[in-house]
This record gives sequence, structure tokens and C-alpha cells, in this order.
Amino acid sequence: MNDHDHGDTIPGGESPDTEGPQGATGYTVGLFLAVLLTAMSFWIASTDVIWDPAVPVAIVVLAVAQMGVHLVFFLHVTSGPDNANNIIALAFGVLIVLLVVAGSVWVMTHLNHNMHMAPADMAQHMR
Amino acid sequence: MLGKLDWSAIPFDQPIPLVAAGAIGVGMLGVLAWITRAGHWPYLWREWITSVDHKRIGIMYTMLALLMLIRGFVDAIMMRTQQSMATGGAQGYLPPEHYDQIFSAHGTIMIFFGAMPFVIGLMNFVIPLQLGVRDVAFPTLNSVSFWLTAAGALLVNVSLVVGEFARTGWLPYAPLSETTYSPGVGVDYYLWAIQISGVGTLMSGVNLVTTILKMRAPGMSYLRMPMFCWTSLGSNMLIVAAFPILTATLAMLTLDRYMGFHFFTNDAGGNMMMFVNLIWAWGHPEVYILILPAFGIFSEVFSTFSGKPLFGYRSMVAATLFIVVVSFLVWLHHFFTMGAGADVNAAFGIATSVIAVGTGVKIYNWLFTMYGGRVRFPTPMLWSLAFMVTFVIGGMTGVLLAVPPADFMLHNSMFLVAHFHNVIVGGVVFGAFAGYTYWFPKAFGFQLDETWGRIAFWPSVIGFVLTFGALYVVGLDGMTRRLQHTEVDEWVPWLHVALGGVGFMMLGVAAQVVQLVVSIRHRDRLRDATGDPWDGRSLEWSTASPPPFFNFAVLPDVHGEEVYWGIKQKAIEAQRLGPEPRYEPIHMPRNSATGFVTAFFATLIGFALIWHIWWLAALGFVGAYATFAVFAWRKEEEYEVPASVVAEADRARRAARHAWLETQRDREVPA
Amino acid sequence: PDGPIAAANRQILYNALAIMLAIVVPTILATLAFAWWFRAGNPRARYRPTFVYSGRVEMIVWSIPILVILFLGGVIWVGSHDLDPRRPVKAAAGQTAPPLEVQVVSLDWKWLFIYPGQGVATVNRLVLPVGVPVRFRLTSASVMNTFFVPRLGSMIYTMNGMETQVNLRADRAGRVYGQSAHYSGDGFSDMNFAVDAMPAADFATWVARTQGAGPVLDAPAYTALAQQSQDVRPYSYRAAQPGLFEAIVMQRLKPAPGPQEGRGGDPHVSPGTPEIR
Amino acid sequence: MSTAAPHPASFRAPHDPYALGGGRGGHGNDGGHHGEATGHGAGGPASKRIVVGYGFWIYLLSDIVLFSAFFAAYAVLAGETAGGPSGAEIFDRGRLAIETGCLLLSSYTCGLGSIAAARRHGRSTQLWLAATGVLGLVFLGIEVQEFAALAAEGAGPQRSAFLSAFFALVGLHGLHVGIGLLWLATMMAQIATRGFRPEVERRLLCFNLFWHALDIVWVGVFSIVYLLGNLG
Ligand code: HEO
Ligand code: HEM
Ligand SMILES: [Cu+2]
Repeated sequence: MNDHDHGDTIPGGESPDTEGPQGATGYTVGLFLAVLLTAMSFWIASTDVIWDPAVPVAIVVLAVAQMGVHLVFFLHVTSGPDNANNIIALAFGVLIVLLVVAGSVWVMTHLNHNMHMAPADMAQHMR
Repeated sequence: MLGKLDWSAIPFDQPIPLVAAGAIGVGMLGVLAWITRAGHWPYLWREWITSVDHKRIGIMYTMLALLMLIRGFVDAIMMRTQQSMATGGAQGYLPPEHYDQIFSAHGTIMIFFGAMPFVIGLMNFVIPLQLGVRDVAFPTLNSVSFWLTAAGALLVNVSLVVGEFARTGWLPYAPLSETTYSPGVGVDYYLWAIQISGVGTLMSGVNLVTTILKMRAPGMSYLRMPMFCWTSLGSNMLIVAAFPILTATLAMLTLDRYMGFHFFTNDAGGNMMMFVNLIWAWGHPEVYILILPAFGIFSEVFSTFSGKPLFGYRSMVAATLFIVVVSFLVWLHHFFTMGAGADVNAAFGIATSVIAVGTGVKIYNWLFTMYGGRVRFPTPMLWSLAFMVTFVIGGMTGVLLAVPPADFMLHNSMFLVAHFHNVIVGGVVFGAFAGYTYWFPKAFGFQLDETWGRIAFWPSVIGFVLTFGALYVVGLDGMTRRLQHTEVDEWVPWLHVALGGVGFMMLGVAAQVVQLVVSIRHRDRLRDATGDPWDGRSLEWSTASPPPFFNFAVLPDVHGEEVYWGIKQKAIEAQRLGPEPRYEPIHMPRNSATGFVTAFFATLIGFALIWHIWWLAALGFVGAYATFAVFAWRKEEEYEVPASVVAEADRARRAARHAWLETQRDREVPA
Repeated sequence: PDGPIAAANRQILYNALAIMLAIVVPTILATLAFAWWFRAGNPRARYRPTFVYSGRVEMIVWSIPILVILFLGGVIWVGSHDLDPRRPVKAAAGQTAPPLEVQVVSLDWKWLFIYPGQGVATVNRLVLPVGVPVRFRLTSASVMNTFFVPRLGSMIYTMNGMETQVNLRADRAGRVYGQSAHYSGDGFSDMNFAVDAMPAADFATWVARTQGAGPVLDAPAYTALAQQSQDVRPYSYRAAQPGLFEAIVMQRLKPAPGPQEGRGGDPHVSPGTPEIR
Repeated sequence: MSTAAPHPASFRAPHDPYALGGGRGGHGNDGGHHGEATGHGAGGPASKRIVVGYGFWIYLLSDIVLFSAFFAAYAVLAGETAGGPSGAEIFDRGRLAIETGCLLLSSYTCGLGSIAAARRHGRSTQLWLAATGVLGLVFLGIEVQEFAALAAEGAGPQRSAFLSAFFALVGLHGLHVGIGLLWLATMMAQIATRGFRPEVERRLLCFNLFWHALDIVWVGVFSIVYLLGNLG
């Protein structure tokens, strides 16, 4: 525990124990993992190996994984004991983002479904 | 050269805004002239305009809010008069293109420049004092926030004379607000005013969240924070999470209007329902941003004037956090009638009514705070009791609106208008008044006149009940909102009752102004030397009134809840204060003109963009960057206050305390 | 013309109101009573400054609202489904006529009602047969509006390029008031219309009479109608071109143009914007 | 005056707040570990570095919410091509790969810059920051070129709701990168003229956070907008 800050940490902070070679190593590992995940995303998007409907899912999962890599290796957000505040803030942020995005999509899908005439429907009305 | 701006922008043919604006203009010029003649500019510049002291900024926020509340109230009087005149074929005195601006301006001003600055001002003033620290996390940023809010308010008021304001309601629903249907500058005024002040609000939210989470006095753990700090934390978390959605939504509308994008247009695949969806994803949390600080104020007031700690403190904390999260799950209740279907409506309806649980818990805990107490009834307590009695009705009608089949009859009706005024006036405004009267002596060192306080209270409450009670009735009878004239005879008597109610409220407002003037004139008689006029319980009452600019000579050391109350009892019992502390030099942030200058450029940019004066806008951006660079290069952010200055201020306070202790000699201390 | 939807809406409203009043009124009374009894000057009230927590009170405090909300939640769920605007209503007892379809277009600033089965159309006047289920299909020519006849029940938004639906029924003959419940600009206050409900036989007579007189509603006539105008007196079209409503929804007929130059109300207040596109 | 009463359980405050001392009088930058404090962060105001870093963290979260609204708009409007081109027709994966590579690498160099700064290596800090800036510029250049090409083809943001949402979301990210570059230049000038003063270090910390966050947003952009959009 860093006495100066009585145990507080912040994201992105270079605290003493990540200094030195360890710090650079962390970034390098992060870069490696991120490149790997990115490459996988690109590959999955262009290959036929994966079952078509699963491709978007895979891409989203890989994106989530990569965001996690960035958070841990570049922003130094970990689950360490001094990180509680940072994690709570992050969790709240993620919760809101999910609510806003998923909620909007859900609501809008229903609205659009109820409001747009499907072309087939239309043809029938037009006759 | 001047974009769209020319002489036709000034409504010479419309006497009402012109005369009103003229009067305001003359008044302002008079004030400015007086300041100049009296030579107050240096003082104002030094002590207020460039101040980064959270107390000064809080006071300025509150003053802005009071001014804007009055401005919005004038709009309200005009609307109520118009609606009670324009019945049965009569057209009243306000043509639609004017009336529509008035209700849009009223809603916008009341929410963004009345209620918001009021609660933000109180939070600013109180939070560092209650947390036992010297300032907020980012003092200079705080000043920027305030001045940006003021810039937004200025733009809205400029629209009165130069051009027009939006005629689209307080939330500019697309496609009405798109260029096709609102080609004028009104919506642009709205957009830039709200964007500029919105940035200020967001930064203020970041600032206060950081303050509460990272800047508490030693020993002040989360569960020892006063309730007001908790609800403020909730409110500011909501600001941080919700305001970006507002910014984004309005940015999309701006792109539609300025660059021909198609987010919400009728054509090219735009989807206006997305605007409604996004604006309420912000709009609903917004109403809890307003009410949560008010809940905190009531908590402080009920506990202080009942002479008891807050009942069910932990329960209250839980309920606050519950409301914070659930408030992000309910936004669709503002458009049940758009046709999302039964499942979606039902889900959001249930989520909405669940909020009543969290709020109900709070209501009952305040109730039991009074139970077994020794209840005193000064003005803050009166406002709080009026809140309890009226807010439960407003909350109940809210839950009623959350029942989709009922909302199918009541959406956009006067019943809805009555609901939200019932909760906003009865909750937020009464809360703001309670807070204003409660902390006024802390801010200025003298109390507000109680007699005038009561005189202001009663007509306000009576008028409020009359006005909005009448609107509930016409709403149930099918009257919709935003009508410039009506043709249904059954509504007429009720519209007159509503007008009468506003008359009462006018008396209340006037009495409130008188109260302030009388109190200032009699400030010597109303002086409070102890710093603790209400027998308070939290740390802000432990320092002098007004507090020294550094708040606390030494940061309080917090042991247990309600630390100040405990210490006070000990002191009374022992008939002496603790030993004098060792005074040390203090570092305080320096004044900064950054906020003022930033707001100046923001206003310039906003005005230029509204009128399509592109070169001026570019100039404004350059100026804004220059301000940033200058700010980044400034040398010393802080200066040192010598220990002797600290000691002198604190010894004076201790002397006053000693004198006060003498008067408490006979006060019994029960075991 | 109250009908089953309005009746159900209203009953749900009053039921919900009653159950909530049952706890809100005691809450108000308790507030006043506690404040009064425990006033500082009352020597008979016992001062209990340490009464700051009670498990039992907390239990009650959380459970009363929860119970009420549980009940209301049920009402909300069932009510939302039963009274979903898209859900057809039944014919009144003894009524055998097939459901009537009315297409509704909100314009700046008037209402257009098209009767596809009868081939006629009206402006600012809605005529309905009593007891017959009516299926409204709605859209808007320009900005959003809300179709609302308080005495018939549920309202619904109208939007350009989209179709919404609501099913209603009038059970009594007579004239009532209909309006837009969503602000749509300067002429909004006059966006009201008369709703005349009449026995089926009278309705047939009305249709026949309407078919015999008045102008024809075709694309050019619609385009003219879509210009902004306020306080339009009711009139009818003897014939409405088939497919007009669908053409509006599909935007084959362009959205209404909005204000002409000067743009809305006073030209001096609203200098026009050159189209940026 | 009401009768005084001690607070129940927690009532053990030993002295008057004015008497609180222990010499913790500074402006929050010298709060030692507080013995009796319970709960996290209860040892008095945090140090300036922590406060600034945390405040910026909160700001970044709000920025992410801002992006999420644009993401939501994009998700809703992605299919509304109004007869104009769809994502599959306009997205070029090669260009995307270069952009992504640049940004990822710039996050790395930015991180190395912060390590150099922590070690007070002026020269290498500047070098790493310059590399970050160049990579950012390349990214921005490619993006501007992509936008210009699309607009020239008649696939500008005015063409359809889909393109509006696309330009706004990607453009918003680009705007952030642009502002970041401006900030970066200012920072470098500051380090050059001022050296590693505490406030400069704090700003560098914030810049780092900002830049990494932009990279995270870009992960969302390239996955959801480009890769998913390219699937057609
Ligand atoms: C500060 C502002 C504020 C507050 C606090 C609230 C609080 C609530 N509001 Fe309201 N609202 C506010 C401001 C607005 N509302 C609106 C609109 C609005 C609508 C949309 C109606 C429509 O457009 O058709 C609904 C459904 C609600 C519901 C509620 C509910 C359920 C609560 C609850 O939070 C209330 C909870 C409180 C209660 C219930 C009382 C106390 C509880 C007790 C005593 C316990 C027991 C009670 C029960 C179990 C019922 N509101 C609009 C309209 C905007 C516009 O369209 O322009 C505004 C401005
Ligand atoms: C105190 C006296 C007040 C009175 C008499 C009053 C009166 C009114 C009236 C008459 C309307 C228009 C109703 C209509 O649509 O026909 C209105 C709308 C509104 N009021 Fe108030 N009001 C008051 C205070 C407030 C306060 C304090 C707030 C918020 C903090 C507020 C927020 C609003 C909003 C948001 C609208 C909706 C505007 C719109 O339709 O776009 N009002 N008010
Ligand atoms: Cu709401």
C-alpha cells in the first residue's frame, strides 16, 4: 500500500510496482493480446469457417475481450483491493451503457415492428 | 457578414417581449451603471467573478436560479392568464406563435436554469462543508461550470429580443424541430443554450462525484456522510450518466439542422421515434437529478428540527441507490402512447411503479424521524412539511400515469402537467426553498426574517394547491396541454381557479422578495454569532457563519455518525471546548478568470452559430483554445495562507463558541 | 359515445387511484398528526431521541409500498395486454355489422379521415356507427400528433412514414370532442374535431349523402390540403382515391412542406433558413 | 432549545472539531493514514494526483456514455439506407486494418511514454509522445480521406439515415482523436518548457487515460460498425 495515497489507486496510474521493465512488459503483453484479438476479429469476419449467424456474436465477444485487455494492460484497472472505487465507477458506467444501448434497441425494434408496414403487408393493402 | 442576423430579427411589432426586454435591459444597465459609479467592479471581479471558492460559486448559482425562477414564473402568469381568457372562441392576448414560445421558454428555463442551478448551487455550497473539507475537487472547473450555465441562461434570454425562442416545447420533439418545420432560429437558440449549459452541468457532476468519493474529512466513511451528501452523490452520478445522452441527442438534432443529416427527419430513413427514445433516456433520470438533492435537504431539515438523527439512515441510503439505478429503467413511460406494444409498455410500467417503493421508504422514514422528536417549525420545516403533504399526491398521480391503460387517457393532458408541477414545485422547489432558508444563515451570517418567511409560505402553498388541483380536474376531463385557446365550456371555471391560484402564488413570491430585502436591512438584528443557529447536527454548523474561505482551520476528525452533534453535547456537558489546535499554514486555490473567459467565448460561439456567423464562431473557437493554453501554462495554482491568519479567524470563532456555551449552562443532558 | 375502451381505461384509473389513496391519505394524516403531537411545546409527547432505527418499522415501511406495487404491477401487466391499442374490440351485443376501418391522417393543422370501405373522406369530422368496432389506421402528413377522443378511450401517436393503430368503439349516439393530444406547432389549438356517433342506419344514410356531394380527394387535392392552414371548418370528400393512405405512409406522397417563406407565423420573428442540403 | 441527547451506538466523539488537530491542516495533500477510519478512502482527502486521476476517470465514463448514445443511434439506423449504399458496399477492410493498427500501436507508444515520464526521462518521453502523435495523425488522415472519398461518391451523411449515423459516430471518434492530438502537442510543449512538474505529470496521466479510452471506443467502432457492417 502506498502510504502517500493511503491505498488509493487510479486507472492509468504508474504505481511503483509497475515501473521498470515490468511496466513495459505489461504494455507489450497487452499489445500482443490486442493485436491477436483484432486479427481474429478481422479473420472471422472474412472467413467461411464459422457458421454465418455466429459471426456477429463472435465479433462482439472478441470486442468485449479486447476492451478487457485494454482496461487491464493499458489502463491498469484490476480487481485489486485498492481499486474498488475505480471498478465501481466502471461498473456503473458499463451498466448505464448497456441499459441505454440494449434498452433503446429493444424499444426501437418493437416500435419499428409495430409501425413500419412490411413490404408484403403493403402489397396486400395496395392490390 | 452577420449571417442571418439583421434588423428584422428584433420583434418591433411585438410590444410584450420588447417592453419586457426593454425593462430588463434598462434595469441591468442601471445595475451596471451603479456598480461602476460605486466602484464595485474590482471587488466583484476579485471576490465573485473570478472566485473559485465553492461557497461563492454556490451562492452565485442560487442567485441565478432565483432570478430565472422569477423569469419562468412571469411566463407562467402569462400562460395562465392567456388560457383563462382565450375560451369559447376568444383568442386572448397572446397569438400562438408567441404563446408557443412562452411555454417552451418556461419549461426550458424552469428546468435548466431555475431548478438545476438551484440544486447544484446548494450542493456546491453545502457538500464540502458537510464533508469537512476545504473545497471541491476541482475549484477552477467549478467556476467554469457555473459560468457556462450562466452563458446558457443568457442566450435563452437574449432570444427574447434578438430573434425568437423555440416553439417546440421544452423538449424539441423531431420532426417539428427539424428545419423543415421550424426554420427559424428558435430551436437553434434552444440547442446552443442547452448544449453550453449542459457541458457545465456535466463538469459539475464530475466535480461533485469526485469530491464526495475522494475528498472527505479523515474518518468520514461513506456511512458517516450526512444524508444530503448521499443523495447528492446519487444525483451527480445520474448527471454523469445521463447528461451525455442529452448532449448526444441534441448534437444529432443539430447535425440534422445544420448539415442536413437524417437522424430524425421524415425523409431518407430518419426516425423521429429515436429522438423521443433518446431524449427520455436522459429526461427521466433528469427529474431524479432534481429531486434527489431535495430529498437530501428534507432529510437534514427533518432531523435537525425534530432534534433527532435521521430515522433509518441505512434504509435511506439503500433507497437512494435504488432510485438511482431504477431511474434508468423507466424512460418509456413518457411514450406509452406511441405504440411499442403491450409487453414493452407493461415492463416499463412496472419498472416505473417500482420507484414508488424507494420513494415511499423515504417518506416513511421522514415520518418516523418526527416520531418521538421535539419538532420545531421555522420556515425550512414548514416547506418540508408542505412537501410531505403535497408530494405524496404528486407521486401517486405519477404512479397512476405509469399504468399504461390510464396513461392512454391522461398522456399529454393537463393531468400530466398537474402531476409534474405537483412533484417539481412540491418537491424540488419547496426543497430548494427549505434549503435556501436553512443554509442562508450559514452563507451570510444572519438569518432570514421568520415572519416574512411565514407570510411567503402560506399563500404559496394555497396558490399551488389551487392552481394544480384545478389542472388535475380539467386534465381528467380531457384537456390537453399546450393549448393557446380552448373551446370546451366545462373547463372555463377551472381555468379561472387556476388563475386565482397563480395570484396567490404571486403574493408568495413577492413576500419572498420582501423577506430577503427586510432581512438584509435588519441583518444586525438577525445576526447569528455562533455559526449554529438551528442547533444543527452536521459539520457545516461547526464552523463560523459565514465560514472563512478555508472552511475549517483544521480538518475535522470524524468519529462516528453525526460527529458534530456528539461533540457539541460533550462540550455542553463539560462546559468547555476542546484544546486549541496547532494551526498550520493552508494551501488554497488561486482565483481564476478561466471560467468567465470560457463562458464569454462559449456565448460568442453559441450566438455566432445560431445566426450562422461562421467567422465569429471560428474566432470563438480560437479564443477558447487560447484560454485553455493560458490556463495550462499558469504558474501557481495554489497560494499559502499563513498559520497566523488561520489562527486569528479560528480564535474569533472559538470565542463566540465559548460565549454560546455559557448560555447552555443549564441545558440538561439526558443520559 | 362512451365505449368499452374508455370504460375500461377509466375503471382501471379509478381502481388504481382508490388503492393508492388508501395508503396516501393515511400517510398525509400521519404526517400532520406526528408533526402536531411531537411539537416542541407539547409536554405530553415523549421525547425519544434514540429512536432512530426499528427493524419492525423498516419491515412495514418497505412492505406496504411493495405490496401495493405488486398489486398494481399485476394490473399494469394485464391492463397493458387487454387494452393494447392494436387489439381488436368486439362488436356490441346484437351488432352484426363488420368492423369499420377508418384511416386517419394528421395534417398541419387538421385531421383527415378516410373511409376506405365507403370511398369517402372527411376533414375535422369523424362519423361513426354506434356499436360497431372501428379499426383506426393512422399516420401523419408532417409532424407528430396524437389522435385522442376522450370519450372513446385510448389515444395514439401519428407519425409520418409510419402507421399506428387503435381499435375503439362508440356505444352511444351523440357528438363529442376529439383533438390532438400532441403539440404540433402554431395551429395546434385548432386541431380538434367533432365526433358524431349515430345508429348504423343513420350512418349508412350519411355515407350515401356524402358520396353524392363535395370534391374528390386525389393526389393533387391531398397536396393542396397538406399546406398549412388553421381552424379548418369540417367538410367532406365525395370520393377518396384508393390507396391514398398507403401512399402517404410509404411516402410516395411527400411529407408536407411545413411553413412557406417567412416560415411559420410572423416572418419577422422567423427569418427563413436557406435549405442547406 | 431542545434537550441534548447523545447519539446512540456511535457516540464516542472525544473532542470538539475545532480541537481536532494532529496537524492535518494542509490542503488535502498530506493526509496520513487515519487510524480509526473505517471504510474505503476515509483517511481524509486523497492526494491531488488521485483526485485528478479519478475525476478524469469519471469524465471518461461519461464520454463513453456519450458514445453509447451514438452507438445506439447507429444500431437503430444501420438498416435505413434509403436506397443509398449499405455498409457492405462502402467499407474497405484494408484501410480499416491500417487505421486499427495505427491506433493500437499509438496506445502502446503512449503507454511507453508514460513509463518514460514516470522515470523522468525527458527525451524518451518526448519521443514516445511524438510517435503517438504521428500514429494518431496517420489514423486521422486515413479517416479524413475515407470521408472525403465517400462524400465525393455521393455517399455523404446527407444521403441516408444510415450514413448520417455512420459519419456521426465515426466522426465523433475522429473528433476526439483530433482534440487528443491538439492536447498532445500542448503537453509536449509543456514538458519541453516546464519539465516534469507535478501538474504536468497529472495532465500527462489524464492524457494517457484519454488516449487509451479512445482506443477502447475504436474497438467498438471497428467491430460493430465496420466488421459487422461489412457482413452485409
Ligand atoms: C422532480 C420531478 C419528478 C418526479 C420526482 C417525478 C416522479 C414520478 N413520476 Fe413524473 N416525476 C417528475 C417529473 C415529471 N414527470 C413527468 C411525467 C411522468 C409520466 C409520464 C406521463 C405521460 O407523459 O403520459 C409518468 C408515468 C410519471 C411517473 C412518475 C412516477 C411513478 C414518479 C415517482 O417517482 C413518484 C414516487 C412517489 C410516490 C409514489 C409518493 C410517495 C410514496 C408513498 C407514500 C408510498 C406508497 C405509495 C404507493 C405504493 C403508490 N411521470 C414529467 C413530464 C414531462 C413532459 O412530458 O413534459 C415530468 C417533468
Ligand atoms: C410556480 C408556478 C408555476 C406555474 C403557475 C406554472 C405553470 C405552467 C403552465 C401554465 C404550463 C403550461 C401548461 C400547458 O402546457 O398548457 C407549464 C408548463 C411547464 N412547466 Fe410550469 N409552472 C410553474 C412552475 C414550474 C417549475 C418550478 C418548473 C420546473 C422546475 C416548471 C416546469 C414546467 C415544464 C417543464 C412545463 C412544460 C413545458 C412544455 O409544455 O414544453 N414549472 N407550467
Ligand atoms: Cu419519467
